[in-house]
Amino acid sequence: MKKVEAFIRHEAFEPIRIELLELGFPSLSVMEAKGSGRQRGITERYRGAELTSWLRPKIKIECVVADGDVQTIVDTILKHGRTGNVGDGKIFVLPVEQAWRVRTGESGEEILQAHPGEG
Amino acid sequence: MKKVEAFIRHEAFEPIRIELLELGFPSLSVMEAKGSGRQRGITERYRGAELTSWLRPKIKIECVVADGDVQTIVDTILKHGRTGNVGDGKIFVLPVEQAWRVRTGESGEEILQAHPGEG
Amino acid sequence: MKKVEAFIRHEAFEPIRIELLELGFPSLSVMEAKGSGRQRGITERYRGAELTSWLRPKIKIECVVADGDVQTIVDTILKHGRTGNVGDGKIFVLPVEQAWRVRTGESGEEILQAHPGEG
Amino acid sequence: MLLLALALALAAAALLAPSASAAPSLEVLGLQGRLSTDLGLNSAWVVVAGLFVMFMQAGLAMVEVGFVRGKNAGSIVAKILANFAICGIVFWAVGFAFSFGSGGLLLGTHGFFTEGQSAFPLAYPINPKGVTPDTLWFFEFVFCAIALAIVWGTTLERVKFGVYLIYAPIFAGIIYPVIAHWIFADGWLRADLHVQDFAGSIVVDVTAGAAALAVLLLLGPRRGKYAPDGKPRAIPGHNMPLFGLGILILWLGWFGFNPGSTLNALDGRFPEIVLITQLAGSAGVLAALAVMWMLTKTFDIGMAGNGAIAGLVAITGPAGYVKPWAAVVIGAVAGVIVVFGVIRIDRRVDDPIGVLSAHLLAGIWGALSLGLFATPLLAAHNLPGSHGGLLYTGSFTQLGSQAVGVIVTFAFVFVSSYAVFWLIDRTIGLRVSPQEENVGLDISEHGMYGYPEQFIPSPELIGYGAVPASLRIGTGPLSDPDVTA
Amino acid sequence: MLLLALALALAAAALLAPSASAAPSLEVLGLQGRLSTDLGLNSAWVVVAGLFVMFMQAGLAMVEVGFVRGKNAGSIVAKILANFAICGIVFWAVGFAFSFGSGGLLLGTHGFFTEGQSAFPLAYPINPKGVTPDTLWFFEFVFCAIALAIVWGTTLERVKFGVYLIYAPIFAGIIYPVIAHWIFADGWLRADLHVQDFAGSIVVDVTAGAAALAVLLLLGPRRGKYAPDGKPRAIPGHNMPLFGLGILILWLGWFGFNPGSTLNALDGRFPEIVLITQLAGSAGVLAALAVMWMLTKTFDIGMAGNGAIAGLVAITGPAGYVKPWAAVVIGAVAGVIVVFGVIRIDRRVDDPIGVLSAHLLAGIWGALSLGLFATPLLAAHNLPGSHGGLLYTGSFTQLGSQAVGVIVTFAFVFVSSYAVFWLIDRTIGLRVSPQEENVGLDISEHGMYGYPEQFIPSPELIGYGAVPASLRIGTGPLSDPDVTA
Amino acid sequence: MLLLALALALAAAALLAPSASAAPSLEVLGLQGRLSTDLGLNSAWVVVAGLFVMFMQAGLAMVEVGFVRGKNAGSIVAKILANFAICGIVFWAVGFAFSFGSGGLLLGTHGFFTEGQSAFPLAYPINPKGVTPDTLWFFEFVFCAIALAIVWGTTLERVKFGVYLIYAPIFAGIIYPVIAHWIFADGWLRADLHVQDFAGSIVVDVTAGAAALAVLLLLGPRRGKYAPDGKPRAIPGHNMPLFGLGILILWLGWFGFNPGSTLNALDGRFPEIVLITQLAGSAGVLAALAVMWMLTKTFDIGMAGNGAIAGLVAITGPAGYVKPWAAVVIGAVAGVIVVFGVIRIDRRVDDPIGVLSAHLLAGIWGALSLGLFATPLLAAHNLPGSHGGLLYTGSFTQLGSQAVGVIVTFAFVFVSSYAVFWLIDRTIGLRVSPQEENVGLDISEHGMYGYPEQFIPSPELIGYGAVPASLRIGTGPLSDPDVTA
Ligand SMILES: Nc1ncnc2c1ncn2[C@@H]1O[C@H](COP(=O)(O)OP(=O)(O)O)[C@@H](O)[C@H]1O
Ligand SMILES: Nc1ncnc2c1ncn2[C@@H]1O[C@H](COP(=O)(O)OP(=O)(O)O)[C@@H](O)[C@H]1O
Ligand SMILES: Nc1ncnc2c1ncn2[C@@H]1O[C@H](COP(=O)(O)OP(=O)(O)O)[C@@H](O)[C@H]1O
Repeated sequence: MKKVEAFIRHEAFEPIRIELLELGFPSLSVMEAKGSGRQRGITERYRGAELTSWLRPKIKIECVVADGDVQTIVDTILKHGRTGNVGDGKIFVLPVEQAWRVRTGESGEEILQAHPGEG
Repeated sequence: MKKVEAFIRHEAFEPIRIELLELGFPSLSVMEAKGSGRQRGITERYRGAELTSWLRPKIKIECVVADGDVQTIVDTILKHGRTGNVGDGKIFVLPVEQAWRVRTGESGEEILQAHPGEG
Repeated sequence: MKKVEAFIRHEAFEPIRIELLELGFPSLSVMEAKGSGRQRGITERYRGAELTSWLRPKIKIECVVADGDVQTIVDTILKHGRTGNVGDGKIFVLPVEQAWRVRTGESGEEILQAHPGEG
Repeated sequence: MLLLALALALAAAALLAPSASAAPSLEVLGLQGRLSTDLGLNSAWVVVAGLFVMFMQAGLAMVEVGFVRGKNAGSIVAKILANFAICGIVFWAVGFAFSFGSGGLLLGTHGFFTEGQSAFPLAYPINPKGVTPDTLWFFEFVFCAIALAIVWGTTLERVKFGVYLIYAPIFAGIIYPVIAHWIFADGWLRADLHVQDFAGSIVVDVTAGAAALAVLLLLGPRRGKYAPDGKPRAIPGHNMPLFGLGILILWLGWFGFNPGSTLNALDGRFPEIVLITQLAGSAGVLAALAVMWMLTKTFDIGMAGNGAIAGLVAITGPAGYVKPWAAVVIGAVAGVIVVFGVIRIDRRVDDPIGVLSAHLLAGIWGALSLGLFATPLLAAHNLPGSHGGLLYTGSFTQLGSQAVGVIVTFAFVFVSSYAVFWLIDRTIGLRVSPQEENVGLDISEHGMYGYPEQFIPSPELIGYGAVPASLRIGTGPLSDPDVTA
Repeated sequence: MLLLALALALAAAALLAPSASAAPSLEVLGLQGRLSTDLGLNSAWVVVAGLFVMFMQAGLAMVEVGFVRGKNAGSIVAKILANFAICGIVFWAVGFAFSFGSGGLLLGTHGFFTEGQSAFPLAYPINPKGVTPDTLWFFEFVFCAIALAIVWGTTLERVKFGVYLIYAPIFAGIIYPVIAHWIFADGWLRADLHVQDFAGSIVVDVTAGAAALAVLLLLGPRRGKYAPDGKPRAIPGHNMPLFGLGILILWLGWFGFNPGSTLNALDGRFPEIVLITQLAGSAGVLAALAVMWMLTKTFDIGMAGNGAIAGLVAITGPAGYVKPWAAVVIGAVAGVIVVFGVIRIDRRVDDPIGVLSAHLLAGIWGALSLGLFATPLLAAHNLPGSHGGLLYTGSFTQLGSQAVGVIVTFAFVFVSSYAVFWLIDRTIGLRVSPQEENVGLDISEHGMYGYPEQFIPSPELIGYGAVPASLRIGTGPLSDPDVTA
Repeated sequence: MLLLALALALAAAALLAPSASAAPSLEVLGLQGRLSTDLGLNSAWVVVAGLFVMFMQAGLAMVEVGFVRGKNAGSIVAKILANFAICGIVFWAVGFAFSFGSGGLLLGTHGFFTEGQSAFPLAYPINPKGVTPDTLWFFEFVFCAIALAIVWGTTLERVKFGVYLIYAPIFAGIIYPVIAHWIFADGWLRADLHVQDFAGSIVVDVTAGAAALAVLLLLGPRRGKYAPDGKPRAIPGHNMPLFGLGILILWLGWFGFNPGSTLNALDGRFPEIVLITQLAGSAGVLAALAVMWMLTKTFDIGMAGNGAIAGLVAITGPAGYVKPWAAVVIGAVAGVIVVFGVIRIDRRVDDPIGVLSAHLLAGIWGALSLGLFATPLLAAHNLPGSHGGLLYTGSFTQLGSQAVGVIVTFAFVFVSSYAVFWLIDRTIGLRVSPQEENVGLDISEHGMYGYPEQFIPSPELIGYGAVPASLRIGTGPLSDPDVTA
């Protein structure tokens, strides 16, 4: 099992979610994150004084999948996440050793996504 | 060392935290997350127009423990996290290679939790 | 590639970010987290009733770097994160198997940070 | 539809009703420009005072918003609007006639739909030093409306919206009017027992508090309020700034409430009542802050606000009867009462904004304090036949009357309201389901969060993520490299 | 600089202008203490009523804040302040003279810079039962200012700030004054056609709605409002509590708006108009809640508020002409109209706060309802020569006049505003760039978020992280071990 | 307890004090219905004007809430309530007698506890065209209370709560009354030097600004405000919408402040003062927006609001003395002053809401502008013996008096306040610890966050997670599968 972690733009998430759902991957989690990378900071002004912000808002997607599904997930994210501008984000893949479904206590690869008939 | 990551319902966290504390695991971190899985989206209404929400709020627990403690943590989460309804969440275990305590700069397994006498 | 995850105090982040930038590591992500560890809970009062809070706000830094850069990152965090009081935080290192830059679709270690000239 | 039908029926009734009065109507007099300056002045003053009282709806709304959790904040808005709306129509149709219409010791029986100028003994032309009947209507309506709004303070975060729609017309149509008739107009408590209540410590606050207690007993506490061992746990409100705004608006409104209750700008009393109101509010804040500081070593924000309300509630009854120094005493005692009241009551029943302490207890204290501190001169002025307070007269007579007034009011309102709420509980139910309570009333009763951006994941909110790819614009020179369109 | 230059020019002009009037001026009379009590009373009442209307700026601001996304909340503040400021100066310099100055059927031509007391036929001393000219100025100014504020309701979250600065002077200087002159003062619609509008269903609401429609058609919807298949999608406002506060402030303000439009505290009319205003607002809320409940089984918060506004807008025109029961009908119908209006209009054009429904449609209904429900007595009192409504007279005459009033107003305002906005669009542009819209107006137009702590990462906010290490204090005994300094 | 003791002592004193005056008291006259309509009208108008001024407490509270960080937002509420409460009691007990009681050129010496109607030369019956003494008390009290509230603007986010409790009685009891006596009542600055100040540019704003500067110099900047190299850094306030609401409430309040200062509804002056007030506020906004746009190419929200305040502060002094066109000039200059003031002052001292610019500098400018633009007619009317401004008379006499008034006021208030704050600093200390400042005043001084849900982790808030397992209900059919009870 692998965990795909992606930092992407907010507006890229919706098409990614929809396509993953269609591909049979309804299960994922997201978190708000802020990141810095190649993009420059922006400067805000408040009653004449300045404030520089280096971190820009991103969405972090976390999705644990079977080893064979990693590429599908990555491709989908790349497809919808790309605008070509700096700040589009990064994708990382980490190893996962075990997984449990809390509802039933089952563990193993088959709990990662909803069973075909269940959805 | 392993990192236990769990996506659970908010209301499950408090009993989990209390039992982990009693078991000698006071150290953990939590984050707000939103997830989708088998549960359906819900529909909100605003002045007659609709808005469908697929992501539901969850708490993500992150807890790094020694290899031998993983099962204890997982069991505690499973015990309190389960309602039997879809949306109860998932637990994942990832490998961790090294750990440091910022306060002292020490590293290694023994820094993961408070020493018995310290707490 | 490794992922450095650190839970630190808010006020430690700014000097860490600045020094990492100077060292050539502009790329990282942060998230708000809450943690419990050796520090005690604090008690708030509301119209005479009490509320005890065990979790204290922390910043979580996530930074994926090449294997050889891990120690630099860790040292920088340790240097600025330490006040000597409980609650200074922890650093963990996890293995990463692959990485992609969304903007270009490139993958590999060289996408982790901005290229020298790119800035 | 139903409403429209009702409205049309009313219309028909009103059109057919013969205009009962023989004297030249106010309307005609006014159109001919024959109203006196004094009547115009009194009416303008009382309407303006009533506007400040009306604004207390916003004050209470903000107090409640501040004291509930964010997931229930929106429901306060719907609640206030619906109750205020219902009260307007019902108090016009029947409530005003029952309370201030001429009739007898038990109930007014004239003046439905504000018809018939002579039906209102407190108003011009029957009381030519007073105000026009419509002015009186408005001033008394805003009193009824705020009393109704206060009732719901004990029920926040768990009551069904439908409960408002059933109880509001009953309260505004009959429960409140009965008490207002008995104590403010020419009912038996005032006429026979000389119960005194200048601006409503009893009529507004004890009434609201009694109804609030009735519904609370049936409703029970919010989920999680009491730990398994029965210990109360803090459920902090989510927004102290809006709470503070609410307190200040209420305080402002009280300067309409009390001074406007002179119904008169010409007897020179209202400016002193302004002073007296301020002193009691001041003393309430300071006493509550001081007591809380002694108890907890913190300056509790919510208690400071509750102290203000308690002081103001307590002075509402005696405002027109006492000297300024007494207002300081009355307000300070109320500030002490409210602190211990909130803390003690919290151990047993769950009263999120402190209605039982700040309105019921402080209202009772205010009513009784009149029996202690009323000066004989002012008592005689306000109601010939009534008595000065214990301090001046050495007599318990007025204090006794006040106690009777409180007990009768509490008993009548509590019993009648309990009956109504009991019936509601047995039929449609008073309380939302545990799931709905968990998820919050905003989403479960109103279909949308009060703060959507706080509760809905940003990727699903248009403008924060959910812009379909097809709407994206191409790349280009961006001033902020991190923003794509 | 420009402004200063303008001000100095005005100063010079004013200094040089000969004081035109021969009669002892009000100023002199007043200084000598020779004003009548009646004039003082009327002026005090109307100024106070005007203050409540002025406060509607805050009400509308909070409604708009509540109904936009958090990233555009601050821009509302700047917008309201700038428009209100511009309106004050322009309406003083020229708007008031054009609207209420003496002149002719088309436009007032006297009284620029409020000079010349006799230039204002509705004010004292020409109308000795009325108010002073400055009082009239203030009351009419706050009307113009709220109309201008309403215009922008359709443009929120995407219009350039510069557009306000160009259109506001034109609206306050000529567009609104023309309509006010025609219908409120001695213009042709009122004098020749007997169009009636007590407090502005047409003059304020139809005018504002027509301009709001004009700019909306040129501006287009917010990004993402319509799905690729054209289906509208909800863009929920971010703060229902502030929305609710806004509605209650507006409701309060309406008690200045309608009753103050008597311009008189002595004809006994204003208290009844208070009652009538309340009834229509009440009915609007209840009808909107009921219809929404039938449609969606939820008690929609936003619609309850829109219903209140619609009921109040509709009664604005007929407030001084109808019986209380009619107010219930008028308000209830408006509440129904606004619900279907919002839902239908949302399918075609993007009107974030519902101006087109709650002001334009309800305003038209209000204007027409006067032609249905006006009593002959009140019609004659308000404007000799005008007629009672269809219900009383069986005649369509007044209804027809009302329809003409609506059509003429709509046509004039829509066409003139469309022309102005078209020109702006072709020159500096009406709309911010897609990037700016995405990131929000607060940051793109005003340089800072309205809620900085919500949008700026906490490590970069001083006090939440960004305290440089050099400022840190050493370790020591801390009461909260988790807080270092 | 202490408070109660005090109150009882007061009560005893008041009971024993012989009622000094021989003339039939107002109270008796009023009870007999023998007050004149004019007195009733004046008092009603001034009380209502005072209510709008009282509401400025809420306005200032919202401005401060908006301009501080979220972790200190709740403390504003406690601060405003405590200061307002203290001011009420102290100004009644002694402040009013010192300021407006009869006495001499230095201090009033009669009328403690508002006893003795004849002790107040500005009030009825001594000034039979005026208002009742209680009316005067209220109007002057709300002035003192807002001045006190403004003082604290420079201290936000770091001052100890105890400091309020010590300084407030001193300010309301003696510092403010001295200045009010000297300039508003019959003190030497007015009587001998003819210093003029219609509604308080000096008495309220310079006074508040001088005290604010004194405490700021002792207190120092917020942690992190200045970078190690001394460069100021932005600490943005957390809520622009509430800031905007505050500005609009303050603006509304100013229409009570200035026009109400006529203390009279019958000399025809107050409506023109309404107009003049609006013009200055308008010009302040536009000038500040324009200057900021030139400097930064953004339409700064905070500066627009500061500009409004500056314009309104500046016109406060000259409001009753100048022509409308002059109000535009005065307001516009104030708008320019405030922008440069804020930016310059920010480089040296940390004034979170801009008190030193918007009140102190604009107040000084307002006081001086009277010496430039006062018309001889109005100067003579307001204070026989005073002079018109430079522009009309070519004489520097009045301008010189104004300058003396400003300097004397600043010196007296600054020195006396500095002494008091210095003593506080040496004893209990002015400032919270760095840890407390970091964590925020809400939690450190008041025991609870102003926005608990923002700062407390949701799993620990009841209703967002912390429902013990034992309270959970079993599984069952759920409408939202993701919500368990
Ligand atoms: N090495 C990294 N570790 C963690 N997060 C990263 C890393 N590199 C980039 N990110 C995340 O990705 C976001 C986009 O990075 P950026 O360097 O701007 O992308 P690009 O190279 O495509 O222009 C950052 O805001 C940050 O959140
Ligand atoms: N494969 C996954 N990767 C990441 N998060 C997941 C994954 N599967 C489930 N989750 C998280 O767990 C939550 C519950 O998932 P769900 O599928 O509803 O659980 P169940 O299968 O027990 O009904 C989701 O909201 C999501 O946050
Ligand atoms: N084992 C762990 N797993 C996850 N997070 C941890 C762990 N230990 C500590 N943390 C995080 O680090 C923070 C500081 O921990 P604490 O034990 O107080 O540090 P210290 O031992 O240096 O005093 C906690 O608030 C938590 O967020």
